[in-house]
Amino acid sequence: MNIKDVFTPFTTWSKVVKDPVTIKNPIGREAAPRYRGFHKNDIDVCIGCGTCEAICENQAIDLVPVEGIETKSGDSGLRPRIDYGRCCWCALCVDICTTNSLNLTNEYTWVDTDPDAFIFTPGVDKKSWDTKEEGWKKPVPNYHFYGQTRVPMEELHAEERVESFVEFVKGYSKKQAEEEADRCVACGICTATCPAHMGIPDYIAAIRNEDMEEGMRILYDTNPLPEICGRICTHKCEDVCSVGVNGDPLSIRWLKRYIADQIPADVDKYNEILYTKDIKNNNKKVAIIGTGPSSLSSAYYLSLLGYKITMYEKLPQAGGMMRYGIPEYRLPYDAIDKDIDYIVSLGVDIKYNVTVGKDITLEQLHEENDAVFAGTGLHLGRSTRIPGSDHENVYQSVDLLRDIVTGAEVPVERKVVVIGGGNVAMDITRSMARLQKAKYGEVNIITTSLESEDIMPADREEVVEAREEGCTIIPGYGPQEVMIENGKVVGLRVWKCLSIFDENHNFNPKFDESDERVFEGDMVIESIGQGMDLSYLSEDTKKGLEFGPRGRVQTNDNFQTSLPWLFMGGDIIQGPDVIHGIANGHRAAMAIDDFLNQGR
Amino acid sequence: MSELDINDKVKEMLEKSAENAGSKNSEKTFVHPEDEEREVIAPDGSIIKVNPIYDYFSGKKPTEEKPSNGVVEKFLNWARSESIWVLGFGTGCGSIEIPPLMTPRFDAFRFGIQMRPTPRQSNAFIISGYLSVKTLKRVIRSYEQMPSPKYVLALGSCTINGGMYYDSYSTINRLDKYLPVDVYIAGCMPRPEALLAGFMKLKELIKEGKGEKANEYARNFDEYKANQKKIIKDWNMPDYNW
Amino acid sequence: MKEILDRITPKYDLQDVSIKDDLQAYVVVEKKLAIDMVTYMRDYEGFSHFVLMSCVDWIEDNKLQLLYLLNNPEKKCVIGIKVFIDRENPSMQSAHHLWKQIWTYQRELREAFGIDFPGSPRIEENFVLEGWTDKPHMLRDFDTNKYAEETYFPRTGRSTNDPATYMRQKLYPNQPVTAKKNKDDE
Amino acid sequence: MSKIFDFKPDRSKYPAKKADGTLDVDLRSQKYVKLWLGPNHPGVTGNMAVELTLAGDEIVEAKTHVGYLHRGFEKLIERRLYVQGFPTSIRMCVAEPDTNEYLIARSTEVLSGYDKDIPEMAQWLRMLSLEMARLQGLLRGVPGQAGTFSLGIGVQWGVYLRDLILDRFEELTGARVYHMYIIPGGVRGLLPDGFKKRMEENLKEIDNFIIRIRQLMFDNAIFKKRSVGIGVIPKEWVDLYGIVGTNARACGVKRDVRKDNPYLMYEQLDFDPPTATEGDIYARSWVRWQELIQTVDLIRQIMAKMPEKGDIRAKMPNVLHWRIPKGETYNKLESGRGEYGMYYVTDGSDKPRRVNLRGPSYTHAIALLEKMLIGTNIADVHATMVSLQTCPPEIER
Repeated sequence: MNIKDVFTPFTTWSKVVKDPVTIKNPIGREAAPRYRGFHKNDIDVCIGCGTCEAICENQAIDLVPVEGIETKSGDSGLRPRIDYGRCCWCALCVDICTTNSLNLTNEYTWVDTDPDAFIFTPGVDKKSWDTKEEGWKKPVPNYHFYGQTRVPMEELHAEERVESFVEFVKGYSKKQAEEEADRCVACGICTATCPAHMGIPDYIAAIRNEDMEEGMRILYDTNPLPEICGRICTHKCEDVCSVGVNGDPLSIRWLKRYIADQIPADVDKYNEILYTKDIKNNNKKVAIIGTGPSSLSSAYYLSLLGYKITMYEKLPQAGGMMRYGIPEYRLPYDAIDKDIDYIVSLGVDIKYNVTVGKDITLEQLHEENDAVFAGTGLHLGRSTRIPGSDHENVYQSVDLLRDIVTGAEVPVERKVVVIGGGNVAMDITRSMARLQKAKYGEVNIITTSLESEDIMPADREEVVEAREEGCTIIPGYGPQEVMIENGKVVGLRVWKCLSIFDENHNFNPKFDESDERVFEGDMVIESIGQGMDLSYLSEDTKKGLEFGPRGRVQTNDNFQTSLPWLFMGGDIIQGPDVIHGIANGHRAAMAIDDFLNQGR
Repeated sequence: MSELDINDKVKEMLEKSAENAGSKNSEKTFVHPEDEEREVIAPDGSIIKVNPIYDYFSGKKPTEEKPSNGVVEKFLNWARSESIWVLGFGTGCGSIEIPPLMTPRFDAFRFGIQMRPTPRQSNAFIISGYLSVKTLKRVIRSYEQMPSPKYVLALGSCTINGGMYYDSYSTINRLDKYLPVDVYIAGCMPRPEALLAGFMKLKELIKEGKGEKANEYARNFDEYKANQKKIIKDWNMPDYNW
Repeated sequence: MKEILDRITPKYDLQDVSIKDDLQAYVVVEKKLAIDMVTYMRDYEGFSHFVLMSCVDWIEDNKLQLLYLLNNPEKKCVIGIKVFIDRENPSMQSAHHLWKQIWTYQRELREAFGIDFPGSPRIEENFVLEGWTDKPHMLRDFDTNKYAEETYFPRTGRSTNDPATYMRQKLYPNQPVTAKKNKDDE
Repeated sequence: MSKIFDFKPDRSKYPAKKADGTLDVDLRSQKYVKLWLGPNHPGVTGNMAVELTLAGDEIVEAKTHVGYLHRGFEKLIERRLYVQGFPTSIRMCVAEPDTNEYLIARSTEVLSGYDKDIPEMAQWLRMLSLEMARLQGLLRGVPGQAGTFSLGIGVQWGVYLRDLILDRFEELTGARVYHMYIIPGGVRGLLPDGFKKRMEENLKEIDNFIIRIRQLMFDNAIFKKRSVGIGVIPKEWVDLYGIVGTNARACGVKRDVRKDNPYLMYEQLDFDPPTATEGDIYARSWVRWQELIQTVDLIRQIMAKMPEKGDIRAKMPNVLHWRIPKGETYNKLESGRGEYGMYYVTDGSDKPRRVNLRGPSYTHAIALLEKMLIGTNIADVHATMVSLQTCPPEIER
């Protein structure tokens, strides 16, 4: 220690002449652009999926109904309400937000005398910082709390798959399925959109937990045809998947298929897993017309309740449209058999090659049984009724598809034109492509539809895959005439379609006559929709029924017609698709049970 | 009495209190042996009964103080609002923002705010976040030792509804159950700027004559005490620490 | 690390030896040999820096796992010596004579897990809690959320909705429910 | 300068010891006084009480009381998902919160096997954030030592400069104190535009401060008088008491986790932990002051060496269902106060089984402090406590 040590500290006095560092007006000073301040939420973008609530470690977020936000498919109608008596401003809720609607602003001053005031619904309760732009947003790039991209499904290559009717989708492996299931945020928005209201997050959780048997039980709660649905469902759930808002939606359909595929095709095993080994018979009988999805579904749920079920099938095998309308490459027969065999094992009796109305009347069924369910589906093709459409080389897609399955001879020409833009049109297009490939070694099909590319009703992947297989798809043209030369079909004349519906939303297509094209073809296949065949209803029965628009039988919410013993469901009432049929069948089964147990 | 006798007596009493302490501990009464009611010998040899917890403090309940008349009260309120002396007791993590507040950058001194080392000189208490039960006991003692009128600022989520420690066995959830709070400031933790805004709000309240929480404490004293005693199991202190 | 383990494994009849990477290993030793082994590791193997003493409650096995974590400043490696003791009236030999800070850990474990270390100084004193009357707070069967809710008056008036359930109530309240089948019905 | 007043009590006579070796201090004998320092404490970040038994001005016994900031983190983290752990954990030490974030992230990554996947950019940003945290801790801590001797001016400067670093933190991480920046899998943001330039400006200011603080503290007669030869830690105590970090380095034991068990990218940085031999308060302050210089240098090195762009987070499982197989690990880093470690046990569920934090203060502030205080005066208690860089929240968690 020396004298220097006494004087050196005084050098700090040099600071006296420096400018002060004090901030003149610190209150309300702008925070950094990335600052994590108070919440704001774009409630029009938010879908109320509740992932913010799930990730909040402080239980600061509640989901509450908000006035003016309607609960609808894809939107729960709930919005997050945040308790600032809990929040720690970690912004995990922002980072996981599926819609990117929840953000933090860089506002940070909130002083109040009332402790109960610190609870608010961002976006609904107006706050001064709602208009602020700066603040914490989800970091970029490659910063995700759940997988953004779908695990790709392995498929046969286009050249390979067009060779045969072998199923080309390979299905997920265990690792792939678990990786895909891991992407689920378990919000449950999809459940409301699914016509059968399947417990989607629950069975996806079962995949994560590697508990396939539990997954199977969850599937069978609402859907007795998982193998079928896992392949050909129209997966409306995936359209509303919250993971899909920013990223690929979850492959819910493939995951369902994965669960069903893991259980071997063994009815004893099924019975063991689903606890259906011995069901008590309740001595009541129900007849079911048809063996399509709605019929099978109602048969299954009625069997569980102990009813004796007899099913009547016009064709030699069960499955209805699923077997006779959907090509094998999409839905192989062993998958159909697997689901149906289990339902049959519950004691369901299927009478094949019996046409109700011809071999047995509906009235007879009524007398022999306590109730009747009819799920007869749409098996009649609709015609375009354009000039030339009555030619023998103009076919209906349903008929051809059925013939392919039954093994009847199918006419295959070198050049084929298909009219229609739905999934059935794609099915026949791709089936014909396979037949052409087998017969001529090349594919030459033109498919045209009234709807333009963006509003084609067919699934996107169907269109893409059809093109991969060599089919030409030219949407947006309306057929005008089947051109016939020398008694032979030579092509289809079409006009460019400008609009399909008029301002009253009625079907009234408008064409641009100057844009005319001719699609060459030796045969034309019409696939513009199907009609129902209700010929099994006798005149007396028809009198007792009410009919709605387009010849549909009117039923109540439980698919009961005005004849209380007759229930109807499936494509003839709703749809057309498999999952609606399953949902109808389930609902009708419960209604039949209620109806028959009213006296109880 | 000779010195020897006194020593003997002391020894005897010590043994006795040690026995008591042993038996008391097993029943979990939480009173430290030194705080127990006992007899002591005065320098002159006489024996005095003492109860350290109650003898050294006033156990008297606090009373409401009526405001003065009109202009006088207004003047007093102005004076109070411009001299907020904060007790330097950082109870939780929010106190890390108090040094920046008090140093040149945010310089709270220019607003009449300063820290004091003892409750006897302070009139504002910053509860800077979570309060464990152990600290709450000290906070209550400190708060009660502050002269009226006194104000409480509560920082952060923790004081409002438990914050991120809502499920902790050790921290309280709602400060307003145990102490009357004037101003809440949201944040985890609030920035110094937000803290200053809170002080401005407090000044406003005082000027309007609404800074009457000390009277509220006196008015609802029994209720507050009941809540405090419910969670502070080892209540080895007087009921009011004045 | 490996050679050290090879040397001591037969000596102390170690079970369940796991090497994480070359610098970290965990071994399980019998209760009666534990303190002996810790002393040996300190005096002969150079593990002179005592890092941590911890406890894990394996309630499903009805065991408490004590951990002595030692660091070798020369070889820069860490060894965790694990001891399993009974969960009922847990007790362990005190190691306070080995390092000066161990009595603090033992005092904390006494309070947090209720483990007794006979002979450890100030073992009965409170460590972090004051006036605690419930069961030791770090045990798995002490439910802190329940305790907090019962004790600290959480603010009322909050309620939340599960999106799936709420949408069900709103959009399809009459959805049929299959009679839930389970094993018991079989 | 000779000592004006030299008090050397005869230790053989008092305080007497009982048969079991504990002190026989009878408060009622009127020879001793009991004094509680704390729990509100001006010198330490956080509340802690020291119960002193005094003979005159001399301390004959000291007992540390902690628990005033106890929140039961280790219990709370057991109730939270892996990704939810880091916002909770950082509150364990307010003085240098980033260390906790890193340990939680690192532990979960090691146990789930993702530790090799962390992008390089994220590693550099983690290191930057840790070094900035060390810097802001030192800016408070170094002049804080002077503060205990009532040299308040240093504290005023230090807190201002720390605030500048907090501004940079705010830009980078979105918060001033609780940054919540290091997340399992990576970090939560790239450097904002112009960050390096603004940081460099602040570092220049800090360079100036470092010189000033030397003049204020280390060339100061008062500071020397109050710190040289006081609060001495002998070298032998280092292992005996488990002393780590600057406290160990100040008595000549060169231990630094960054050097001994390098983590992140520290191997690519050029530095040598400063040491001293005396082991008193002055030496500890001196080591810390040199560390301040070194940290500024490290931040400059990091900013120069880090890549401009890159991924900030590895591809991890969905955080809502993230499960980690059964396992245990101990990870450590060098915080401003020394070896800071975390013992992390998982049991295969989606929540950790046990998380145990090893804060340096656990040994420094209890066993060591109680020993060091004996024989000193009341006025030296604060200085000793601060010189050990006591941080009570990490003791009680």
